[in-house]
Amino acid sequence: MKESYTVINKTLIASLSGELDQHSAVQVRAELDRRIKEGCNNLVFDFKRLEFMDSSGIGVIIGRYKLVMALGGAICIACPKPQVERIIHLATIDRLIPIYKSVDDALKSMRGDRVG
Amino acid sequence: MKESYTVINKTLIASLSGELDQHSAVQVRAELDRRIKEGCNNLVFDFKRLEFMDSSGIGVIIGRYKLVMALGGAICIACPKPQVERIIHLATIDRLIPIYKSVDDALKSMRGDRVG
Amino acid sequence: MRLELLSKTANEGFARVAVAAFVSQLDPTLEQLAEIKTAVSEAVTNAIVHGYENMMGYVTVTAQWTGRLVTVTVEDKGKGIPDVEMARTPLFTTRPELERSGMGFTVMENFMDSVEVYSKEHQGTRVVMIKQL
Amino acid sequence: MRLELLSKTANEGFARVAVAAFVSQLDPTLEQLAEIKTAVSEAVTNAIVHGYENMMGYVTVTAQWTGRLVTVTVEDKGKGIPDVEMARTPLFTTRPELERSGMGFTVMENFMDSVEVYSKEHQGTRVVMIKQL
Ligand SMILES: Nc1ncnc2c1ncn2[C@@H]1O[C@H](COP(=O)(O)OP(=O)(O)O)[C@@H](O)[C@H]1O
Ligand SMILES: Nc1ncnc2c1ncn2[C@@H]1O[C@H](COP(=O)(O)OP(=O)(O)O)[C@@H](O)[C@H]1O
Repeated sequence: MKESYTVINKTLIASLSGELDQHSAVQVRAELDRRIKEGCNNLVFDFKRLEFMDSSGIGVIIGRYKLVMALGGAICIACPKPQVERIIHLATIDRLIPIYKSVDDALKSMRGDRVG
Repeated sequence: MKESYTVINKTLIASLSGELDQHSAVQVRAELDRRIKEGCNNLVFDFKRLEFMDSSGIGVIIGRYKLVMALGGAICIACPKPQVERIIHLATIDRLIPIYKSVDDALKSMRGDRVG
Repeated sequence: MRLELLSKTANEGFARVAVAAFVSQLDPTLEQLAEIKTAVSEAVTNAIVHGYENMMGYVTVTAQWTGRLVTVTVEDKGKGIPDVEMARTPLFTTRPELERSGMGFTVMENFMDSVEVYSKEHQGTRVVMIKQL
Repeated sequence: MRLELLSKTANEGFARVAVAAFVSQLDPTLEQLAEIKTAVSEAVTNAIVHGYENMMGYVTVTAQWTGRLVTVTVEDKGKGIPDVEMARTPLFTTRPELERSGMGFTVMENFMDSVEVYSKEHQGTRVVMIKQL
């Protein structure tokens, strides 16, 4: 699992690549929380390069959803691949969190929500 | 292991792709011998897409060397990748059988040897 | 094939790759392969995280087939599941502090044709998953 | 990790991939990984082709490391090697009819830092290979 982070205004774009399982979840979670608490109240999960996710990923997403909501921010997911999207649907996360086809679309929706 | 075969005059070009081990050697050997005996007395091993070879490949090459020599033909190897080339060097096959950087060079050398 | 692994989460990825490489001999579709990998990941993670908690032990993974019917088992000698029916309920988890989602068994059931769970407290758990390719 | 495989040549490729995936956790170079894959391929093929000849049996592959010192063992319960020193001689083979080249042990010795062979007739063979990454 490799991550890269970009901040645009107060929106954190977390680009995860590789495989998100319990092993990688531990480090990703810590890193995300640190950056969110440092002052990003919106979060975009960029899953373009995420090749695999199991239910550990659900835990990571829901945990960040709760944190971001508590901070009054917005959260969304961009470009999940089919295997990842299936897990997201199975866990019905898509009822809570919008999914976009591109990071750009995701960012536009954030700006609509609240100006970062 | 996938193979494709091309015949130019009496030269058989055997393009092997994938992994050559004892398992795949059995089928490759039978296929090669059938085609050689059908009237191709020259043989070019095209290893451009051969990703892996162990010492089973040495057996395949030396066996065909003997057959082709017995039929008065010529044999050579084209474009082995580093892993494959190391096995070839280790077995000192390159003292018996010329190695070329392209199938074209290999074919030219054949024409020099004898007109197919 | 039978694979024994130490109960370290670093081995989750390896277990997935190994089973996928083995099953690939049957030329499954990419989707079927992804389903098997995901189910294996869930079961192996459970053995490590729940079965052995923070202890060291061995997780055994086996895979075999008859025709195109693939059977994968994942077994641990860990603490066992006191109530399997409750454990299989979607969203049920005993490790919320690890942000486990309680969706592991649900994923296995959705991605495989059959999932059976044999477990005894203090003795361990064996999950048997079957899929027709 | 410990892997048990049926003595079918179709499993050679799988054994290579499994060990490579396991060792990948140490971030070896591509060349080191190719060397380990090749050595595993030789030892597993020998267990299947020579150890069990045409019989069915289990081949056990283990891999582990301390620091960056990787140990891989390949074991069969097959017919054993009557004279290990002679078997290790380059070009020596007892199966010329299968076009075995007699270069298997030579490849293992060249690609790994150390290769030890323990064998007893009618009991089996264990090859222990060590490589520093
Ligand atoms: N191998 C196991 N050993 C012990 N308990 C287990 C095992 N597998 C599952 N469980 C129990 O079943 C519960 C539900 O499992 P699961 O549906 O995979 O969700 P999660 O792993 O997210 O908790 C776990 O929280 C745990 O209490
Ligand atoms: N696992 C084994 N069981 C029994 N005999 C073996 C085993 N491995 C090697 N041998 C013997 O050692 C010989 C040399 O092995 P090797 O150098 O790998 O060459 P090859 O496999 O090409 O014959 C084999 O021909 C066989 O007689």
